[in-house]
Amino acid sequence: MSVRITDRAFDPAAEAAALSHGRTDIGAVVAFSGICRDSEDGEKIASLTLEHYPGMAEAEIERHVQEAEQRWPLLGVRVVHRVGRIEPGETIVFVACASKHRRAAFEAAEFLMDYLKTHAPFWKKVEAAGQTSWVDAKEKDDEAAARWVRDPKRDAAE
Amino acid sequence: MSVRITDRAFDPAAEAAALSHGRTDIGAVVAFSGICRDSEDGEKIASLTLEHYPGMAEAEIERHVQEAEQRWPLLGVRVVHRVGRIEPGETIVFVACASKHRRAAFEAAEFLMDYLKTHAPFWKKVEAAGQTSWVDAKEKDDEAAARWVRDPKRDAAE
Amino acid sequence: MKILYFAWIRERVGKAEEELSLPATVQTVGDLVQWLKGHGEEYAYAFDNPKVVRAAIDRVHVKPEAKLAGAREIALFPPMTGG
Amino acid sequence: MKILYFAWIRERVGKAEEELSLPATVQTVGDLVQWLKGHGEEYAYAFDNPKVVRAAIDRVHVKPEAKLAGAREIALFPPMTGG
Repeated sequence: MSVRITDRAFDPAAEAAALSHGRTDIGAVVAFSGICRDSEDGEKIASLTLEHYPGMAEAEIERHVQEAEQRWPLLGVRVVHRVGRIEPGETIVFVACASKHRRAAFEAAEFLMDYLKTHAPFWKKVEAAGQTSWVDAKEKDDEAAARWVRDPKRDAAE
Repeated sequence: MSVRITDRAFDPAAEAAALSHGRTDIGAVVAFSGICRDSEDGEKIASLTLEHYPGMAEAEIERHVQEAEQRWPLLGVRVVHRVGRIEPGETIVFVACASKHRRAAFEAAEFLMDYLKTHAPFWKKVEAAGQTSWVDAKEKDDEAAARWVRDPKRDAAE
Repeated sequence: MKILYFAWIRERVGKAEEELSLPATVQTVGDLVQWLKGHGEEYAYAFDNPKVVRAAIDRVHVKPEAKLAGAREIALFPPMTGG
Repeated sequence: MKILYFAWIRERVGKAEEELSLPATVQTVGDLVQWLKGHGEEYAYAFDNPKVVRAAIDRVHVKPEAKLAGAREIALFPPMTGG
């Protein structure tokens, strides 16, 4: 498992390559890149700025990677999350999961992204039309994360 | 859309990078790599050899990419499929889908992989323990592809 | 009629393609497979279990009921195992 | 007690963290948010709508009912928008 938070631009292609490099036991890699777009609802975006809760952000991602490793037979997981100022075209978040077979890799990557969106302590501020504003949480992200809940009692505290 | 069949090893990281390079309208890229493993059911694999139906293979992949483009709001699709001799660690198939949002990119990539496995005219021969044998089709691949069927009448011929 | 074979069907038949003149009684893909089965020892071996034989007419997947009339190229192959 | 604020709650409160001595009546996260709301104008603004306030005790997500007893660090923040 590799979890990294960085304030520098990074290369998702190199991250994906690092996950399976020199390995011959991996049959499937699913790599997700979340990229800063240049517009939202028709409005031009100049930049995003990501704030995070240092210490808790890493711990929360690692906890979810461990849960993914318990739920699916994974052979490798790599997560990179940007903080600070991000320009359109730059990657905000990268999640890659490796497994013997494709279904586990797809499901684990989607699970991690859904949980990152709703549980990892990061907050996005958007700079558009000369103004900055905090991005509202999306209800559909909560619904996406709720798909993965297995034990309502255990997850009630989250 | 870019669909390519090749008998040469290729770099999935470079393929993924090419999909979103210079673009600021893409918010999500899901890239799948299917990799030749060095063992199957505990038996050492020396190599795979992929046979295909030239002409039909490209057409069949393109047809499914077009179907994916109709079903999801995609901003780019890239498919590369190896043929010929493949050694453990080499990528057999690469599928990447770009969209504004992550769910469309995840679903389209998984749809394309499920259909490639069951509908694209490729056949795998495996060389293990000095013997070569054709890989049997897996029932679970048929089930995976069946998840995506929307119109049983239209798909009855497939 | 041009017939193509792939994978272990190609290996059992012993050739990748051939031109065949089909009798008028062979109207569908299913008829063709049954007819080929009686065409010689290697064909009997290749088409031993018609249920596992898949077919394409002019590079489009078809069912055993599909008519051959008008076809330029018929391909017979086992279930696909790409990806 | 060490309290951290993030995103627009931090901006409205006007600081990222502070040490506060809490009265004995403040037992849960929900109590804390209500108490902070009456702590001054900037706090009233930040905690105007307690329903949208999320909390972590010692870097673990908790519900408003969670007890503060034994906590080293309490963080208050809006719904997360990472990824």
